[in-house]
Amino acid sequence: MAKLVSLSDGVADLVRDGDVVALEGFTHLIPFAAGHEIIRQGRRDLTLVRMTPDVIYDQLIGAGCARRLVFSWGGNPGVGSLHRFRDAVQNSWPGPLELEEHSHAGMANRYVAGASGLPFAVLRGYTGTDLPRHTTNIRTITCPFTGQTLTAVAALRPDVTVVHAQRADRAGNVQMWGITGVQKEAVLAAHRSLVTVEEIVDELDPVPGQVVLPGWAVTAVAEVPGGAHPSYAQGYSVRDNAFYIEWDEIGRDRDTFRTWIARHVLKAEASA
Amino acid sequence: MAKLVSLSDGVADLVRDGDVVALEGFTHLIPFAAGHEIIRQGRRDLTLVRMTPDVIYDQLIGAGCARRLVFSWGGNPGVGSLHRFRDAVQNSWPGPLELEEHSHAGMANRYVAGASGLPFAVLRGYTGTDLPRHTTNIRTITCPFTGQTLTAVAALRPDVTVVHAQRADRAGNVQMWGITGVQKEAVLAAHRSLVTVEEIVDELDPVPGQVVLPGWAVTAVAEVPGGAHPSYAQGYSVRDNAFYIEWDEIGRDRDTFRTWIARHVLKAEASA
Amino acid sequence: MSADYTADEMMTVAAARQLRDGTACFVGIGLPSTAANLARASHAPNLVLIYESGCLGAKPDRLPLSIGDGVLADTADAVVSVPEVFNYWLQPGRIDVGFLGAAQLDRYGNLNTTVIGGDYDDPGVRLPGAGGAPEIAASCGEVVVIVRQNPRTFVERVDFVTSFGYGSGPGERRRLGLPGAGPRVVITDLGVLEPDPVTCELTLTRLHPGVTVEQVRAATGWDLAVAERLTTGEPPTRRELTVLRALEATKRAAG
Amino acid sequence: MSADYTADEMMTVAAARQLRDGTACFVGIGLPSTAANLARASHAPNLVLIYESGCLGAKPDRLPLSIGDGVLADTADAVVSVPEVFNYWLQPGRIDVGFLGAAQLDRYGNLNTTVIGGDYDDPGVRLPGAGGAPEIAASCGEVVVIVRQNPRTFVERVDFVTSFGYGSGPGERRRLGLPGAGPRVVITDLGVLEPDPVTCELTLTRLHPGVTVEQVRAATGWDLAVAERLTTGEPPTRRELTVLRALEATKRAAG
Repeated sequence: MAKLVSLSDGVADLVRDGDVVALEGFTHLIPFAAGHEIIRQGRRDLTLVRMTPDVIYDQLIGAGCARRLVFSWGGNPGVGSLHRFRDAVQNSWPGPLELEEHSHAGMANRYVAGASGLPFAVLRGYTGTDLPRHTTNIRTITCPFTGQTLTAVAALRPDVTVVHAQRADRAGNVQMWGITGVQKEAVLAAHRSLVTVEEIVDELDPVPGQVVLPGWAVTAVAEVPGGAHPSYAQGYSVRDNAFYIEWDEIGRDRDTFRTWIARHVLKAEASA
Repeated sequence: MAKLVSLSDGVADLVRDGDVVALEGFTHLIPFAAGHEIIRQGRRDLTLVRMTPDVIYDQLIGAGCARRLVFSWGGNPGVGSLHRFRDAVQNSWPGPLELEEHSHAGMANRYVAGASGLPFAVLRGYTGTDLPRHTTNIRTITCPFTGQTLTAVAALRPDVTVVHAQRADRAGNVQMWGITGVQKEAVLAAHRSLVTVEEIVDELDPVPGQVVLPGWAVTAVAEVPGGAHPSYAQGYSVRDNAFYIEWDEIGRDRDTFRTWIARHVLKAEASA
Repeated sequence: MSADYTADEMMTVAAARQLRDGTACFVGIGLPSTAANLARASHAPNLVLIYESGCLGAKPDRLPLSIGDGVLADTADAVVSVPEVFNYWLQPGRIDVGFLGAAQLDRYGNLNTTVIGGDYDDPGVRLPGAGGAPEIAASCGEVVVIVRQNPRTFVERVDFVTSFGYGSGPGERRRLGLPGAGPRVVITDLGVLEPDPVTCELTLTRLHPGVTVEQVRAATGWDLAVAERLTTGEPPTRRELTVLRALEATKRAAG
Repeated sequence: MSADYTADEMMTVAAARQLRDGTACFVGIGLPSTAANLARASHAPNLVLIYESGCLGAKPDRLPLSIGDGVLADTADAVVSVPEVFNYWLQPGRIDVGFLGAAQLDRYGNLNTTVIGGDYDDPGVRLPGAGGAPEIAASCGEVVVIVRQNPRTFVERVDFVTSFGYGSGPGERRRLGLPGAGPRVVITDLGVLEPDPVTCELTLTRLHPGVTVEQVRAATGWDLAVAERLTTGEPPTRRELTVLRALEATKRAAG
């Protein structure tokens, strides 16, 4: 059964310097509060993994938590570019950021392989593109039945995956619904997992479209209402679109960024 | 969009002599009525595919529809053996039945590969067993990253898959819930598909645990209330367990079997 | 043997006792399902039952009639697809215990549920086949086998290896790269067999009350080894029998 | 150019017109999403919109703010996992049209959304990256590209092939085993380009009203071929503009 923890204890216990960390979410249910706690606790040298690194990854990168990024699309969803991400790649600020870059199909299958206990996954992907030139984690494989050449990608096994969900019960069973992206696979692929939830309830009433992660497959659960803000938690909150637009300005300038992090992250208390 | 058809038209159009046919279901939502229609229409030389061939496959085999069976577990679920299946394998009655035999994990992954447009799937499976000696559809494959040896199974691509579901709407969107087994994969792996449903409704109200197959991914839908009997359709009917027990007696004897088929299948009308 | 309970009841109770509370158990239908549900209804209320139909954490209040019984879906923590239960849950080694039956079992715990007698293409008896068993036997942390003991079932070498136990002896599982530890214990209607830690050969380690070593040897198709420290098990408690009989009654009621 | 509509509106309307009713379309966010929703709200009410967030058959009544907007899940026929949308729906070739934008596009319809200038490890401009595009470009029946035309964007050869068009010319897609036909049409703010049936080179086939060939050539970084039968497109209809502006207003309202 998953342990019920505070956000600060959960991050302290489960996210360590140098870890491979996936904070997943597909514009819905982004674990912003957990990302802020990682910044507050000053984690360093992380390999950040995510299909769609967005504003929270921009913040983690700008705050100097990351050494490496494994991803398939890095942007401010619906708005534009991530300026801290760009500044790290183009100007090594606040430090160099190594990249390992994939397509969505490749990343999704890498999580699937990790969740399945397999060392690799097979797909039709990357063909004709320049992506395979820049990583050894994309190779070819021959079908033993037809002789066809396909693409193989190495499994992803994060040290820890962090996701946000709508609810959990007291046994740590986690329930999420709406767009649930690759979160199940990311949790199952990881050695440890931390799930922040909008609320902990006595009973998880079934909801259409739900994905349930049994408590025995999750390491820890923290109740963090609003933990997805400025993204949204379907049934609980709506996207704060103004913030995403505002972030384009905040993230553009190093000093503005530092001031924002100091005020809104470092000086804030963990919400749970 | 799926066509709405009668069961007899659906089977006449989509199931042809010599086809590879999967009637899937995992003790829940077994397409019995469609199987009976296949018997009534006198289909021959079918390669029947299913993870868990049960009473309806016993009936199809005993009625002489099948030339070959691709499967992983053939039994009367919760009761015992299938006597028509046994008689075909042991005594070639009413004709010889070729077998291709797998494990559940292997069959499930063969459907996944078919649904994914891949020629094969990779799993940890069959290792140390005698199963790979009897088919060429199980081979080994080497991980291009780690050098580990794993198992590869060939994709399944039925000519037609038949499943039963609770509901469809008039555009042919199909909704099923409860234990949904491998039905989505079996439909998506097939070149054609026929879905029988308990009812066709104007609007598919969302249901917890639902799997929805969009109408444009389904060939035809037929309304066949009770089409899963003696299995069950969660929310519509319960399993007729007495019939499964009774089948042990009916199926045991060739004449009893023929009499039962003549009375309950051949002389019955298609229910829709 | 006491008149208070049957040999099958003793077997089911002994099997249930093998399941520790809080572990996750992959359950086949029939005897394994009965024993696992008995465990959950008695000493192991937090036993996580996993059925290959995709039901994770099923908590049936009656014995399911099949691995796809609606009561499993209704009471499960999560219902997932069949590919998912094998790929995401069984294959990576998340399940502690695989609970299997068999039509034939041999000296090294290999299991046969495929064909008996003749050869594969022209078998004496055609059995249902593999189902989930090969990968359950390979990938669960350990395997518990429950099977009635007689010389036709307990054979020197199975006619067909459906599920791998220890092959022909020590080291084979490791050589094949099988992640799980293999059959830890075999529960029969006569007693309990465990693999010898050195030879991997199934060895009689416990007798059910009232059963003799000679009876067990007579019911075994190979020259059965007997542990130096052979013990005798506890008979079913009143409570175990009450719970088991209540469970069995739910199944008869549904018939 | 008429004062009645902007060049971007003309581009979006022209792109929407490329989508046939009843087909399934894999939609990226931004211009593709706007054009696809315009098509669905006007001439193609049965257009099936597929978003990489797992929403199949989304029917939003406002422009989604991102590919993971809740309105997509709320109105979809089915919401599936991200691995499923790529593996079960895109990869097998079930989607008729892939609708993509790009930061750079070349003579042979190859698309770049990764890096511009410098080299990969020390780029001039770091772009968001591939997302779903490489496999959308490979596996959809055909690809429609929507992109504003200027010499920095329309280049002889992309700095990085994120999504494969026709490579260096005819036959390459087949040699690589790519199942889809590739970019069928490129819609810009100036006109329409289509691959030459023989050379696969993108060729100007249609001008938007009021645009000249010289303007388009000046906005293209290679020596642009012009079709013998160059046509001029129809301006947006009153209804197209009304629907488009109403859609855009929903997005501003949400901002």
